[in-house]
Amino acid sequence: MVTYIIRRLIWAVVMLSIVSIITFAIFFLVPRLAGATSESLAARYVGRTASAEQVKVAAEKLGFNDPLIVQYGRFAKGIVAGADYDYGPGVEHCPAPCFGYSFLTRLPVWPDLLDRLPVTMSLAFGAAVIWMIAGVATGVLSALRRGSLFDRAAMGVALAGVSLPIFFTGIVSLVVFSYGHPFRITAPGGSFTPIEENPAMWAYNLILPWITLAFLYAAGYARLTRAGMLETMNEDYIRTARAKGLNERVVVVKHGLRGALTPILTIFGLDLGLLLGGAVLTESTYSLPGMGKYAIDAITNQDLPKVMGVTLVAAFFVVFANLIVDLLYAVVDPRVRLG
Amino acid sequence: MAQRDQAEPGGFVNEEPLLSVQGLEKHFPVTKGLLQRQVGAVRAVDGISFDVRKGETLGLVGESGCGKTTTGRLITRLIEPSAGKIVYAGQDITHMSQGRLRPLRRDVQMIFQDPYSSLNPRHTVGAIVGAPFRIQGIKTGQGTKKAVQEILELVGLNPEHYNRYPHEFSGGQRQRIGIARTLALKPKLIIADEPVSALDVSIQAQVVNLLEDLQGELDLTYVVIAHDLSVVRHISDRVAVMYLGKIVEIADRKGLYESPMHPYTNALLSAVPIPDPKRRKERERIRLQGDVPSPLNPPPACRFHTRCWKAQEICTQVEPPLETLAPGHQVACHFPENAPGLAGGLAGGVSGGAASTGAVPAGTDPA
Amino acid sequence: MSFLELKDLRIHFPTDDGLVKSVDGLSFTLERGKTLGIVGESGSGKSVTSLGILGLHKGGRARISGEIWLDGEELVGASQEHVRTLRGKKMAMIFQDPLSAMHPFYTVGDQIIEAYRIHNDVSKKVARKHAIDMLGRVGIPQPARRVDSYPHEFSGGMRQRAMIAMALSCDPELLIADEPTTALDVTVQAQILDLMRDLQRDFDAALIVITHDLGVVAELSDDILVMYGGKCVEYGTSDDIFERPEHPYTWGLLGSMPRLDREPTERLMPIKGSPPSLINVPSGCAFHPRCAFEERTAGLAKAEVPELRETEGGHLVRCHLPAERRRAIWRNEIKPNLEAS
Amino acid sequence: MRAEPEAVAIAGGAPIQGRSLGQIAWMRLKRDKVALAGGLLVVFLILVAVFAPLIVGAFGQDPMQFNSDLIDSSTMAPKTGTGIGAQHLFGIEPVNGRDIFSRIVYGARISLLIAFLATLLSVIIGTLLGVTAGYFGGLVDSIISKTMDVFLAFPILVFAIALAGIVPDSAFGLTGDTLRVSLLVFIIGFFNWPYIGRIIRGQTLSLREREFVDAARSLGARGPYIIFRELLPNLVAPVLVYSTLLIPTNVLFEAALSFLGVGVRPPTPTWGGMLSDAVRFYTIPHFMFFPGMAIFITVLAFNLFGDGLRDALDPKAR
Amino acid sequence: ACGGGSGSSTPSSSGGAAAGGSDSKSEFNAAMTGVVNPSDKKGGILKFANGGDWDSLDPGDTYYGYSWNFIRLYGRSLLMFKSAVGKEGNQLAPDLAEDLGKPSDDAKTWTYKIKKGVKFEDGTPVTAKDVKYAVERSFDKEVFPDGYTYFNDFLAWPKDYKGAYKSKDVNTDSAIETPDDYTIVFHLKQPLSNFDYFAQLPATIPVPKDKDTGAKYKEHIIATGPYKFEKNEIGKGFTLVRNDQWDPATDPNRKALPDGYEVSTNVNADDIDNRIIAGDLDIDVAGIGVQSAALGRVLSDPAMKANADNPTSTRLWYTSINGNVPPFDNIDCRKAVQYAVDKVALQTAWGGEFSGGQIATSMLPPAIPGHEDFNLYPPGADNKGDINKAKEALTACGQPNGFETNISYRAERPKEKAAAEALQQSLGRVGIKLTLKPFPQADYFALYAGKPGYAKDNKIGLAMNGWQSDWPDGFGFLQQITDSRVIRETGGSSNISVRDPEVDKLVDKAMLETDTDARNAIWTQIDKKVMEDAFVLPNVWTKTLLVRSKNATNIFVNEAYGMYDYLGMGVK
Ligand SMILES: Nc1ncnc2c1ncn2[C@@H]1O[C@H](COP(=O)(O)OP(=O)(O)OP(=O)(O)O)[C@@H](O)[C@H]1O
Ligand SMILES: Nc1ncnc2c1ncn2[C@@H]1O[C@H](COP(=O)(O)OP(=O)(O)OP(=O)(O)O)[C@@H](O)[C@H]1O
Ligand SMILES: [Mg+2]
Ligand SMILES: [Mg+2]
Repeated sequence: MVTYIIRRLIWAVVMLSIVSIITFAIFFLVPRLAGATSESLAARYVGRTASAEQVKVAAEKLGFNDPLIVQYGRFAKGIVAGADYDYGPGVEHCPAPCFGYSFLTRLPVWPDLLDRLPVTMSLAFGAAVIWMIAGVATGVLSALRRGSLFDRAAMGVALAGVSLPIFFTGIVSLVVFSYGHPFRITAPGGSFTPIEENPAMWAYNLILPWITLAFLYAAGYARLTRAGMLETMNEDYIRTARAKGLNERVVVVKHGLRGALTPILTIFGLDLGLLLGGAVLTESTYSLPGMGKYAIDAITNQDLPKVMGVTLVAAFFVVFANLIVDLLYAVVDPRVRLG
Repeated sequence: MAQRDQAEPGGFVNEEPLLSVQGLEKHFPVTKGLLQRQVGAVRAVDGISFDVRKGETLGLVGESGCGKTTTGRLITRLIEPSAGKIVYAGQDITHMSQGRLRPLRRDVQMIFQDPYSSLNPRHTVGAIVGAPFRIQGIKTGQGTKKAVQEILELVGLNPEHYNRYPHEFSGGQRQRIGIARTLALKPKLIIADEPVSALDVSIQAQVVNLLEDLQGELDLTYVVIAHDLSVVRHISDRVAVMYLGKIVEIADRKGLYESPMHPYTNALLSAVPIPDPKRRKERERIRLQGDVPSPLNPPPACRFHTRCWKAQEICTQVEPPLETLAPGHQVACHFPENAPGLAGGLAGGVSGGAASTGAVPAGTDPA
Repeated sequence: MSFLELKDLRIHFPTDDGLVKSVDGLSFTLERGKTLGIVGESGSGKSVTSLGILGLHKGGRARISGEIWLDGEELVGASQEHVRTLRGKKMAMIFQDPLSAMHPFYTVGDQIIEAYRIHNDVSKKVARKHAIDMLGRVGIPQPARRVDSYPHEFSGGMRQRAMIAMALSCDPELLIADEPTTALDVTVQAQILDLMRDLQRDFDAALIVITHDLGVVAELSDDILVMYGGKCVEYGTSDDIFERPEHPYTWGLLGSMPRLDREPTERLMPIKGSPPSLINVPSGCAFHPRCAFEERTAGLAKAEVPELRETEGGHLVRCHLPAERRRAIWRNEIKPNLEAS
Repeated sequence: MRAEPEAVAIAGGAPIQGRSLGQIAWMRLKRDKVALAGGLLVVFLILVAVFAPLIVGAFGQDPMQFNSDLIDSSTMAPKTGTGIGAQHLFGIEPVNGRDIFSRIVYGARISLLIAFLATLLSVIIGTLLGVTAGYFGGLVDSIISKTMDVFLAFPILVFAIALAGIVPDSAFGLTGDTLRVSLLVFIIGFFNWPYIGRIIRGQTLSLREREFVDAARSLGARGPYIIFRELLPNLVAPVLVYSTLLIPTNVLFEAALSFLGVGVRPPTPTWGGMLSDAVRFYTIPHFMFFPGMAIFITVLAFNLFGDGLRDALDPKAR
Repeated sequence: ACGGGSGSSTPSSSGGAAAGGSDSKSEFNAAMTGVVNPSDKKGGILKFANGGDWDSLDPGDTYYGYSWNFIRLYGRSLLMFKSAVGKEGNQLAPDLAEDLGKPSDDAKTWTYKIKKGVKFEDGTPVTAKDVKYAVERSFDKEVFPDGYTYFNDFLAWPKDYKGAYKSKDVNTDSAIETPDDYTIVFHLKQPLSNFDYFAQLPATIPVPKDKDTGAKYKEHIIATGPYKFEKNEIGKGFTLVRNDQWDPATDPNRKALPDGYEVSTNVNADDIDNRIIAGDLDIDVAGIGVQSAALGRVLSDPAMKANADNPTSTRLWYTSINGNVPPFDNIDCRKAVQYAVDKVALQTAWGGEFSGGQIATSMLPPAIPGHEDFNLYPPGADNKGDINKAKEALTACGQPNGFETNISYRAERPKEKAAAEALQQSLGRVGIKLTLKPFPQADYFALYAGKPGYAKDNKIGLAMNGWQSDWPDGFGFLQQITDSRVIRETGGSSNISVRDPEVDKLVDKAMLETDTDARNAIWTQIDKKVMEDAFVLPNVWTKTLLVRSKNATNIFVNEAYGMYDYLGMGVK
């Protein structure tokens, strides 16, 4: 078990390194293929008003003329060991993990990311709670009443749910429930109140994004749960449970759902991991200052250090979620042996 | 049938065996991680030797997981042996390349256990039975279709079903299709891996009969793998009993069933339920305890010692070699029963064994 | 009245392809302490019957008619809730594949405890003790330790033992074992058969053993019921069935089996064809397309469904051939072949 | 001696009918009204996309044509009375007064084209690598599987946006819509293959254990023969089903990229692009409604059809 | 909303709202000419929101007009624009300085006396050295990339000077002298008659050297104005509270009515509009006016419209016609574009009459001295272009059937996109086929439209562009976009099309001309010359529709910024 975790951790690190190399290569190579030179990249650092000579000096200083591998090495070293940064009056140490400094704001990326994290986390976890409850409950009921009116209605809604683009539902929800309404359900975007500051405001600001996001996922999970339940309810062990004389509720919940929940948990973990890296569309629709919005803004401004940082953090969450899911799997399903 | 008589003790002395297996081993590595590091091995087949003579049927029995299928797959070179030697018709095919093996594959064919998974559900019967021609690049006189239909008829199927899909056939019919496929290339040796165990009793008999008929007609040599001792007894001339990757006893049919020497064979035989209510009270039973140990960690020396009621110190330390104790009868046991000189039939052997060793009485059930 | 009595039980499933008549007019009786063996080919309706007795088809698509009397109570018409309270306590079942029949996520102990506590108002601790006892009784070594194992940590034989322990935990009066040993190796099968025999003696339950292996029924049963195409074709004591079988299908079964206790015959005597579809059951006697003696009924077999008739002393046979002819055929044509050489 | 023809045509009752698996699936699909409706809708949408010029021509509106005279130049909104009507079925866009209906119709082209091609790309890569990994196992499998893991760890959307954003306007010898479409197809298709790859790998792993593969090998068949003749025909069903279900995902993906402004360049109409334009004019509901609905209906249609197809091809239901 | 009060409000005299002025009139454009809701009430919090992110709060590094408007709340530069209605807001007033600058006779040396008693928020007195340091640090464009380079370019810096950080011990007296703590003297390389405009730049807001953290200074700025930072979360927002070290006695320009300000950034722009209309929010700090969605609402509801203003700013949206890209090397082809364009469609694309702007016929916006109304390319009676003239021009150019070229715009800007599409449409009428080329905003000038080599190679004949004057004068407006010498091969330049040596000469002449009127006349001449060359297709002079806050007092438009003046505002 311990060796398994260690091995998985090593693999996670390897995977993140690969992701970072690819990301780095793409973001530092493709612009060059597109015609950017180290000068034009540096120009982004020193602004439009700088003289050509200043640009040259900056390019040299930022190491844009070094081979890619050297640049990557520097970047990686920054993450592991931190980096030194000349902020003008002096040199400052940017402690590990140092994801470099934004082209635009000149501020280290890492604290920025830490700053955005609570927003995305609030969004993701809040929505997750809603969708798990709503999705799984609907799925179970649908499966038990297979073919009933409820089942068909629920599955119809669920199918519609997974077919609606979230940026569409998002805007519509904003128009209907928020923009210029006397009784707006939520402050549409831009506003995030940390939960420790004011839980009521926190929820108020997030309720609409939660519901929109949760609707999409709940729809998917309802379908998943239903399929899973239909399958487990056909398992032999359900027949055994009934043969023991258990009542139907226990059979469904303790035996059926327990069996169906494992794959759902897996997917849940991965979905959550993916979301924690930034709910790009939701956040940009609702202007929530989370990781996803950060990513979009960074991309819009071609702020490469930010893009790198946010990509890596997002990848980290996916990898981490994978790891947790695998470990959890062993807890949930005793048949899984880790070793 | 003619050949069967020859297989009785005393027959065949000089003829070279069609297939000879010597010290064959297959250890499946248990690997881990990206680099496929080996952390252990399943010793599925662990040094077995036997010969198969032309025209005879060799039965291979044993409990689940003892390596029967692996043996069959080794002989047909579907998997690569870890050690040992396979000689077919005088040719060493142990490590022969797949390319050089191709022509030989016409001679050695395999019948599979599961009539549902052994036929590709996306191919028609014609395509399935015709596949050997296509794969081996054989042109037949009147075209493949004709040839296939002839074979279908041979195994008792309607040739008009050429264009049907496997799912339209019953289990027994599917098994016939599988047999038809193996016959397409006019093989000499057929390895049948549990050819009937997935079938209902009534169908089982049809297939058994078919196999026997074909053997007579086409001059085939069989290695029949099965766990059902009755079926094996019915079709085999000689029988090998396997336990955890080893052959513990090999003898002609009569010798094995009437005077088994290995305790395991004895136990197996006595465990078979007899469809005769009167006999159930008369029989002496040997009840083995527990299950077969894992081939990942087989017990040392004699692999059977953990379940054997006759086991003694030596059994845990020295591996008994497979020795010929009677003509055509080889056993790997330190304390064989029914060996020449030791009197008594099956029942006597058992009680005698228990009494004489006095070991592990838990292993027997006097009831 | 008998302890268990089935009267004209029919269990049909409407499906896309048509109505599946899995059980079609099955009647038999069984007394406490007795063992009934049900044999038949795959798909003959054995499992459907057993599940039907436990009321496990209810709430599904099955159409059930007829009567099932258990200890004076009628079950087909009884409420689902009532039947549920009987399950486990009054009647219990052992399934064929113990690995899939046990929940993979709960320990063996938990599953036995659960079964015990539904019907007995006891604390978890007491139930656990009981579970350990039961595991010990079915011959699991170190039951106090193994009670916390998961099913997958057991070997096949142990699993089946645990399954039996679970079924017996509430001391049921009727125990149905559906192919209890089919998934097991011979040596383990022998252990389980012994165990079941011992347990039945101790518990004095009525036992129904379902199998397609004639050897197994011969080992266990007092009476044997041969099923074909959802119907009983022959019923009698073990002796009747093995010594004086009267139905051609039973003969076929006997003739198909290679047997260790007899000399190996040259050829087996299989039944031709394959089992009938339960949607389009052959007209008349369902067995007639496969029956070697069909011509001897003068077309009757094709036209009419034969009645299940008593020949002598509780021996029932469903065949158009007159009893005398059947006995003659057995004596002269079948039996000698079986014992040939 | 000939074997007794025991098994021939004595199954009792009516002989089993000769139906191929495809026929069975089709029969089941025919009974599934909802799936059929989805299928018809899919066909309809494809026809719309293919015959967009004809359809638009029939209504006499050019998707690029400005109708400034219908726009109130102070609010940029369509003048009152120039909304939905016979002239402009779905009304006109604010600012420039382009006909929404014809833009929706043309939008179907881009949407479906990209979704189909991207799906095709994913399916080809995914199937080939999935089969390879599943069939060969061992190190090959390890490498391919881990590659899939790495791919799945990428925040795809972020990546796609970034990539689509930095690729210049003419590259790889392509320009304009051709470049954008190819680029989007590449990005979407390339990042999606592991999903299908995993499924195919899993299916191959289980197929490989089936004895018919051994049977072919024991006849001397080589790797390619087994992959292409034995395995692939059995993978057609899952590939078909997952492609059908991947298409709507890709429609959404393309719409999201266009919505975020990194899709096909304007003024080529795309649904996502129209929707993103509409956000500024949310007070003009129809502007948002039609592209939103177009995406929704398309995705729904493919999902309905895909679900039905999956049920129809499900071997378990057989 | 109020009933229709009549009579226009009287322009208030100066220094923000006249106390106790008559009842404000809630009518359209009332705040353009008068103070709406005048009041002297202190207290309350004003809530601002920004649809985007602030470029920087650092006085040495900010280049947005709204930021300069806002920065006056926490920073005091040498001079400032008066917090006053309309044209008066264009006037400079001393802030940190005691008076406007004293030029030497040759206008190459400018001297300012600094007020005594001005303190930083920590109580340290502000001296001339702090101002000097602030200007020196702003020199470093590596640390402050967003800022302007006026001081870099015009002061007589020592050779190879690299700014306060990299040239720490270099004596910079050649550029800036501080003879005593309260005198600062700027030495210029060339005469500059309007250096006072430089002196109002935020770069002259003093920065204490020992508190300067370079790139990170924006996280904690040491205030000199009436407010200081309480909390500052870059990218999300910040709050300002009263600075108790601010002495009103030193500051006649600021009333400092509210107790503080709450500013959130990166807020959804539509939401900002709705919240302002609903009264939840006071100001869209960027001053860009309402979004399209709210525009319709405001204009169609008389009550709402009465609560709105429609100022023009000194911004011109235009399309550069790149003479380097054939066939635009031929002036007639450029003229064809001028004639063919549908200016109404263009105006609509930019947002219409109210939120887009006034149709521009030349470069200099009306608010800038030197502006003259003229139209060299009359677009037909309905303003939709003169197709015949355009065709004639095409024929003259040798392309009677039109030609193909590309038009670039910033991908993130929907209005630029719409304008490009409108051009595509209207030019299409005479056979000029445009292909749209969106580029990322961040690299638009540096890599694409502003990079002459790229533009030429990729046939970017037309490029969407915009320019706003840094202050209301011809130099601030025209120099950067008409002088061909600012065109650089790399780095990106604002002028990307005007290449006329004559224009360059005129620019030089204007810079040397110390007489204001004569100077303005030269700028007019430049404007005309560029239009004759047809290197620039003016689109619109920006107008924005601003909605007044329901809670704020003293609302008026300051013409220098083209938006509400943030200094005088109070809370009801
Ligand atoms: N490819 C493989 N990799 C690892 N282990 C294997 C492999 N194939 C077989 N084994 C193991 O080798 C042992 C022998 O397997 P084999 O299939 O030969 O048994 P068998 O005698 O045919 O059993 P059964 O009666 O169940 O078919 C088993 O423990 C099995 O798990
Ligand atoms: N729920 C159901 N719906 C439709 N048909 C069913 C259902 N359950 C069983 N059947 C059908 O009823 C018939 C009898 O099934 P049953 O399981 O009783 O056979 P069996 O005798 O137990 O066979 P086996 O030996 O294979 O277990 C089969 O043809 C089966 O397909
Ligand atoms: Mg096997
Ligand atoms: Mg069954």
